[in-house]
Amino acid sequence: MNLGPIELTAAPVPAGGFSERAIAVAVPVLAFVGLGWLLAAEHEWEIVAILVGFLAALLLFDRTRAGRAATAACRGQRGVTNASAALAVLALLWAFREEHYALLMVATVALSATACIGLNVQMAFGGIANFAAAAFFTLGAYTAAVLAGHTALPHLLVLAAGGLVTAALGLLLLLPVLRTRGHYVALVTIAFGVMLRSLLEVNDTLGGPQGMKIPGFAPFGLDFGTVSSIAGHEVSFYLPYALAAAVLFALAFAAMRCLELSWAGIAIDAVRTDPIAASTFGLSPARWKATAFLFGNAMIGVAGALYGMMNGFVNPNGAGFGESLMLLSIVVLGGLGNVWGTVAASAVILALPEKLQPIQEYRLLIFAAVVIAILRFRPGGLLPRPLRILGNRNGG
Amino acid sequence: MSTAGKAASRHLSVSQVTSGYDRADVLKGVSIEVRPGAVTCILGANGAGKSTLIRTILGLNRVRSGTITFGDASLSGMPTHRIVALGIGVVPEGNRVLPRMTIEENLQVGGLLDPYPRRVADRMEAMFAVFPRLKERRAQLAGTLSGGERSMLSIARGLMTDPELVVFDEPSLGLSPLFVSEVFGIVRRLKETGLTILLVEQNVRQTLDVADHGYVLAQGRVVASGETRVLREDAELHKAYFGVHH
Amino acid sequence: MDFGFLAQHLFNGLMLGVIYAMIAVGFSLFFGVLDVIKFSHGDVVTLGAFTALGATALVGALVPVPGLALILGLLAAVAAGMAAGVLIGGTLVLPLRNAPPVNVLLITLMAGTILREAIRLGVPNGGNPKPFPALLPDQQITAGSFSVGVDSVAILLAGLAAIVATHGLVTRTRLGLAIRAVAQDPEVACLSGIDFRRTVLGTFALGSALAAVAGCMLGLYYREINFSMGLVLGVIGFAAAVVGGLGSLLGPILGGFLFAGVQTLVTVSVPSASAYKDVAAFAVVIVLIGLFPTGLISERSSERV
Amino acid sequence: AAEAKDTVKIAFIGPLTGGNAAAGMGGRNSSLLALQLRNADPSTKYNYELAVFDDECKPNVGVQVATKAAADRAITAGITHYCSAVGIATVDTYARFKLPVVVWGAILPEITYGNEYKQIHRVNGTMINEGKLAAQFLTDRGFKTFAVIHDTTDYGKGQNKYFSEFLRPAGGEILATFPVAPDQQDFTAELTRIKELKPDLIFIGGLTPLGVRIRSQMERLGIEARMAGVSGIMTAGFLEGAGAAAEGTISFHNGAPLAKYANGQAFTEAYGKAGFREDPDAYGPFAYSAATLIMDAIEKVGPDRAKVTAELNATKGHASLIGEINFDDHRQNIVNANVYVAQGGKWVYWPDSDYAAGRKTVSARGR
Amino acid sequence: MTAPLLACSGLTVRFGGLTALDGLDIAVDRGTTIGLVGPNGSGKTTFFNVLTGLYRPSAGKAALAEADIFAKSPQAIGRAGVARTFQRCRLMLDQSVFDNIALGALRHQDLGLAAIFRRRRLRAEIDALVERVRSIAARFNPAIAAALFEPAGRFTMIDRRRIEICRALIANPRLLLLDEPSAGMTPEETRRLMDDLLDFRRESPDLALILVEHEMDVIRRVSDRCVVLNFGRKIFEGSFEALIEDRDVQTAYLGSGH
Ligand SMILES: Nc1ncnc2c1ncn2[C@@H]1O[C@H](COP(=O)(O)OP(=O)(O)OP(=O)(O)O)[C@@H](O)[C@H]1O
Ligand SMILES: Nc1ncnc2c1ncn2[C@@H]1O[C@H](COP(=O)(O)OP(=O)(O)OP(=O)(O)O)[C@@H](O)[C@H]1O
Ligand SMILES: CC(C)C[C@H](N)C(=O)O
Ligand SMILES: [Mg+2]
Ligand SMILES: [Mg+2]
Repeated sequence: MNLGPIELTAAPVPAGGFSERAIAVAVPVLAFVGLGWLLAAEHEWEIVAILVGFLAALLLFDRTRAGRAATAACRGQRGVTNASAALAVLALLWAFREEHYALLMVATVALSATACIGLNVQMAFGGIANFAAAAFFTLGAYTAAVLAGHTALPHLLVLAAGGLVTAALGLLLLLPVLRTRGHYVALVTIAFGVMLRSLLEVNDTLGGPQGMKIPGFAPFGLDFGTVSSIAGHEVSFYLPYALAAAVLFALAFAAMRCLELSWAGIAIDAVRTDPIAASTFGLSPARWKATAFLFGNAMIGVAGALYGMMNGFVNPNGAGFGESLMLLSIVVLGGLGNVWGTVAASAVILALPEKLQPIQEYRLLIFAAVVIAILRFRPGGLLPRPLRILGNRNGG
Repeated sequence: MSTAGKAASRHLSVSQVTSGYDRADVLKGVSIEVRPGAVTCILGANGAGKSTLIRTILGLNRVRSGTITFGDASLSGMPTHRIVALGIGVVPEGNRVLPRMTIEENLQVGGLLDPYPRRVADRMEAMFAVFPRLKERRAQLAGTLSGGERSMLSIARGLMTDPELVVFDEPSLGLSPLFVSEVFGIVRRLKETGLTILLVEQNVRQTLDVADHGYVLAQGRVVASGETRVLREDAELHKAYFGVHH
Repeated sequence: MDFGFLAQHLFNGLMLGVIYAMIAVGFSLFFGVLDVIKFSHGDVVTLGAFTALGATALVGALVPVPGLALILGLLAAVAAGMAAGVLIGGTLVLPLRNAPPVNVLLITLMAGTILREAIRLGVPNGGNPKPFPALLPDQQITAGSFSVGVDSVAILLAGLAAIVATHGLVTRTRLGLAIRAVAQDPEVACLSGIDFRRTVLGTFALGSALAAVAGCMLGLYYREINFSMGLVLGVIGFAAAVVGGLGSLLGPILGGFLFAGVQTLVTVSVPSASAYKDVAAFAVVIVLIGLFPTGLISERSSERV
Repeated sequence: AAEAKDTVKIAFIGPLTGGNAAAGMGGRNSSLLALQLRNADPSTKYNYELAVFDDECKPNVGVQVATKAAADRAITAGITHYCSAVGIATVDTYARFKLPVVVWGAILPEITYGNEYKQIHRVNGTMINEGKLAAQFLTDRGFKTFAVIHDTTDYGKGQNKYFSEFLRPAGGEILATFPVAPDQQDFTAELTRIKELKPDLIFIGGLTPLGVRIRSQMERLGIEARMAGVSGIMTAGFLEGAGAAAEGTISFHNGAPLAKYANGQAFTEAYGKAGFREDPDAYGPFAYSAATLIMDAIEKVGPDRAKVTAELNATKGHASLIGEINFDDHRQNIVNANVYVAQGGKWVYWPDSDYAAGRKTVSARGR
Repeated sequence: MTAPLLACSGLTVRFGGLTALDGLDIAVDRGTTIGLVGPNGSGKTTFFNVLTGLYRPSAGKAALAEADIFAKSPQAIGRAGVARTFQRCRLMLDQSVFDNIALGALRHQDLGLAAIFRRRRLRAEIDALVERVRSIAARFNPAIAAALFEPAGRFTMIDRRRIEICRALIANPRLLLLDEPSAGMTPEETRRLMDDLLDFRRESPDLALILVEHEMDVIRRVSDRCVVLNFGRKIFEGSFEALIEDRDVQTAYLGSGH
């Protein structure tokens, strides 16, 4: 689905030996097999096994020569890697085609990951700590509730509107956000999140605490809620949602890479790391910070809109500070600016607590402990942000 | 200016030290001797490893192999704050100051090791005498100082305790000719009061004039060393500094 | 509204302000020394409160001397707070020194979760609110419609004292100098003979001790504590610290009182809108940051090119 | 013999972590007890197994676990939700997957009355019962003027809505209403205002934490007025938390005290024997009854969702721990709420209390 | 004779009580190099900072090609063709050398958001720039050119300064401001730097260059005309030969050394 990134590689993809390509195919496949297993896992020991295996893999990848070579191979073969990842996801979805719950989780992971791409653009590129991500995510859902529920707007446009409205509301924060930085920005967004949440809850125009119902996603008149079989195979109605979510993720991913691997990408990084130097070389810090912030918000909003339509309802709880922190945790745990890290982290942060259901009231405790363990052992998050390589590493 | 009555007595000796940064080694088996009461200089092209050597001595970079001793104390593995507490004053590379503190506070931090506020105050006055500019600006935030003013401040801060050994890493960086000679003046005076001095400088001629002894680093190795009289004529030195020709 | 009630509201506001300020000062200290957000701070407040509760219960059972219970309770709370601060600082924050600051935020957030859940599961029926013993004489001073407990006054004064003491410690002593030096350039600090680790952990201990004391004050004042009380307090404390300005300790103190002021004002002026008090308070925060981008008491700019 | 029986799975969903965990665990333990007792009985057709899920009292999490439970073919029915917010968010899911569920604690009317889903049943009453009784009872006791503090969740808002609705006709007057955040710590501002207004009684629409804080802070401000609250505060937690100050607080709860039930005594003993760490809490008996109701249905028609649904729909005069269960046309059990008063560190059924007997008084005219 | 490229008159900058720049008049013609010297804290860097719009002057005027500078924002000034290096290095240390140098060239690129999706065009632009960057870097230090895609943080102070110079040159500015480029270099390194600068000078004859230096040999070799500041005031303007003879300059700046 995201063959886009093949053209994305700003430089002609170095041919690379067969072995390199083989690795680039194998790595994502293995990763997603792991993810699939995690989702299907029933027993505690499986979960533990997966986590351990996952961390072991990480170790191998950056502590051993072979591992580093593999990483390099995947980088060099971006196109192949993405393609193989795409196919792996499709295979995964097909394997789970009748598993309502697994598909719901896949879709949830994909949509959170999409939102977190937006968050990445804001935090890792723009350097704007957004502590209201869930609030914006929920805004997208509310937009969907209003538009899909009370207008005849085609649903694809509803998604777009979700992004637009969210970005537009982001404008409210722009002035204070642009005037300051660091913890002061963090506070502005925190304040906004808390404000929005209690506003939605206290004030009944948008359903108050009970929130609003949202009709299912029905692009081109195909109501996902009613899908029960594809090509003669019985499937869960969550399958189309999961597919849509995956596609959305792919698009967001492509957009983010386009941004990163472009002049604009350099501009945004420059403005983050040194606004003064950037401005003496003709870049307007305000413009580029705003770009990153709105770009990110739009992604968050679209993801929120689809999530709302999938769940069929939205209410203020979703906008809570805790939820925002969870999205933030995904980005941080995955490693600021690394999309694959984000995907892995979404799986951990979203699937793990759920998988810990058997230990009931001790879940949160264990979950927190695991996250701490991961961070202690990889302070920078699961995967570091790769150095931007514009152009061709080894000479013209 | 230093109130150190007693003459320095302790040797600083670095032997077969390798160290570096996250990736490769920078120093590959460096050995130097810093004699008490003498001025020892370290010369070398940019990237040769001079600052890395200084940082390693001060415990800012880990010693990967080899030993460093000051008197009878072994410095390898000792935390930086304990090393300097042995009586080492430091003027680090790149005129570093504490930007959100005033000049006065910067100097107080330099004097933190000294339990007697009176002595700190006296020494501060002594510094002001050498760098009147600092005195005019005692309440200015160090972050807003000019490049040269920063250098002055960082030198002054390094001399706020009365050390037995003073380590300079390019103290004259960004100083106007007038103050460059002033810095070498300081080094001379410190030497006269019997202190030991380890000096890294790019200002070769003046350095060779004050120093008794010198080492030339290249690619993390000592390629030449000896009395400065001898060193002046050394080919390696000329390679490193004035290009091969001439 | 008659003067008595005005006084009453004023007192309530002050009380709230002091508690916020104590928590905010902690945040400010952590920024001051390492520039990190320590999100477990609110839960250290809770920890302090519950430790005091346990200790007083224990003492009360063994040697029923009221004054003693109070003192030992406080000491226990402070000890627990410091321990938590040092532990979190040493094992979670320092190792992440070279990682982006948000990573520290996440790891401390999780540490807070562990504290919270541990209290909920460790204390019998920890999910329920717990009564906090009235350890101070609780006769009321009443003047017309104005009435405060003697204990409230004592608590208020204690809080102010704690804040003033901390402020003195940080501005008047070498410790303060060391903290700021470490914050601005750890290497230069070490080269001046400052023990980086000790300074950082010391600061964490100090801030956390304040939080623990705040916890006890909460218990004594409200006579009720519960395992999740730290959450909201944490956020508010952070907000107060930042909006006040991280440059000096006065900022967070100011911020604390400001926050309390706004909340009280909204409730008093429009009862039916009291649900909007958080909306109002945080709206004010956003506006203030818009007007004073680096806090109410902003630092002198040391930016220079 | 037991091993011959095949196993039937029943889901329990409630808050096991976070602020409402106490109630959630009480409910879980009670349902667990019901299954254990049933499994111990050799005469049953099936062996029952409880699949426990934590909804964290968060709607989106609730929908996730609801889907998980409902999508699991092995699960025949569910004992679901204590939190209204979650209960209302999940009804569509259960309907879509045709999983019959019995709500055990969420009291928002819309959960049953707001839809036509055959799968949704509820053994506990709704806010309407509580609000109506509260208005009646309090005005009868001579309380004329009220101040209301309620949290802004749908629980608090609903409680406020129904109470005020029934209060007006009953002739009471509300002097002021304070909506507050459920996690608010400090109420001195609100209470000082209330002190000025001098109402006869302060009515709380919220949960235990809210109730405890307000009660304690009323003491602190020396407020004379009485306090009454909805079932959200009728917990052991409130009594423990408010300590001595709890004395005389009135609460309305759609269930009778265990002692009043035929088998209440037995339940209490069995619960004690089972050795759970947490007490059953106010809604435990409902969870227990929901479990027995479901198991009876399964015993009768077998572990088939559709059949069980039909069977549950038709429930009339079904004997259970909480007395007869009768579902109306919206599968809502008809229960009438009762009045309780905190007396000597216990929640005492009003008719049995010293207050009713006149030994103590809670009339409008002070203490 | 056209008007000078840069014309400043009465330029004054105050920081609170302190006057860092005091009624400075300077005119710089196209194709000339000014050597700007002066004691520490005499206002040289401050002069650069006002010219690039980072500080607002308390008084005075400055025109770039007859256009008022102070009406513009820093970024506008940058786009108008003023490029500089900083006395204290300002690089993106965790970004690649190429990204750092490319920053200088961004003002010539299409920064519209639509452009990020035109991958083919973008690729062509990038390849072209990579080549330019490589050739410029190679001139100052082949080692840098060989490591264009290493993070800038891997290089020593000196190489970092070289990277900054490349960043300023690739912007091909009309007015170039260099702040103590040779500080910390060995005589040999300094000599090579000067050669490179002179080469570049020859290739772009219209470039106006202001060079701040404490290294007199550099000033002698590179500058057509010298200006000496003291306490923000211009105390000398003229040829290098005249400069070293000048009494005030000797007492204020050179000292007995020369
Ligand atoms: N922070 C760092 N990370 C990685 N490598 C570094 C770092 N700092 C210096 N190096 C490498 O170490 C080597 C020696 O650097 P060092 O600063 O010691 O040289 P130097 O002799 O002090 O040069 P200069 O005269 O410029 O100060 C250089 O090749 C440099 O690339
Ligand atoms: N932002 C500021 N706030 C206060 N004083 C400042 C600021 N910037 C510069 N100054 C002062 O203005 C004077 C001129 O500074 P400037 O950096 O221009 O000197 P300089 O000529 O570059 O000196 P050097 O040769 O040491 O770099 C200095 O005394 C400095 O302390
Ligand atoms: C508010 C909830 C936590 C509890 C209450 N039983 C409800 O119906 O929602
Ligand atoms: Mg060096
Ligand atoms: Mg300068």
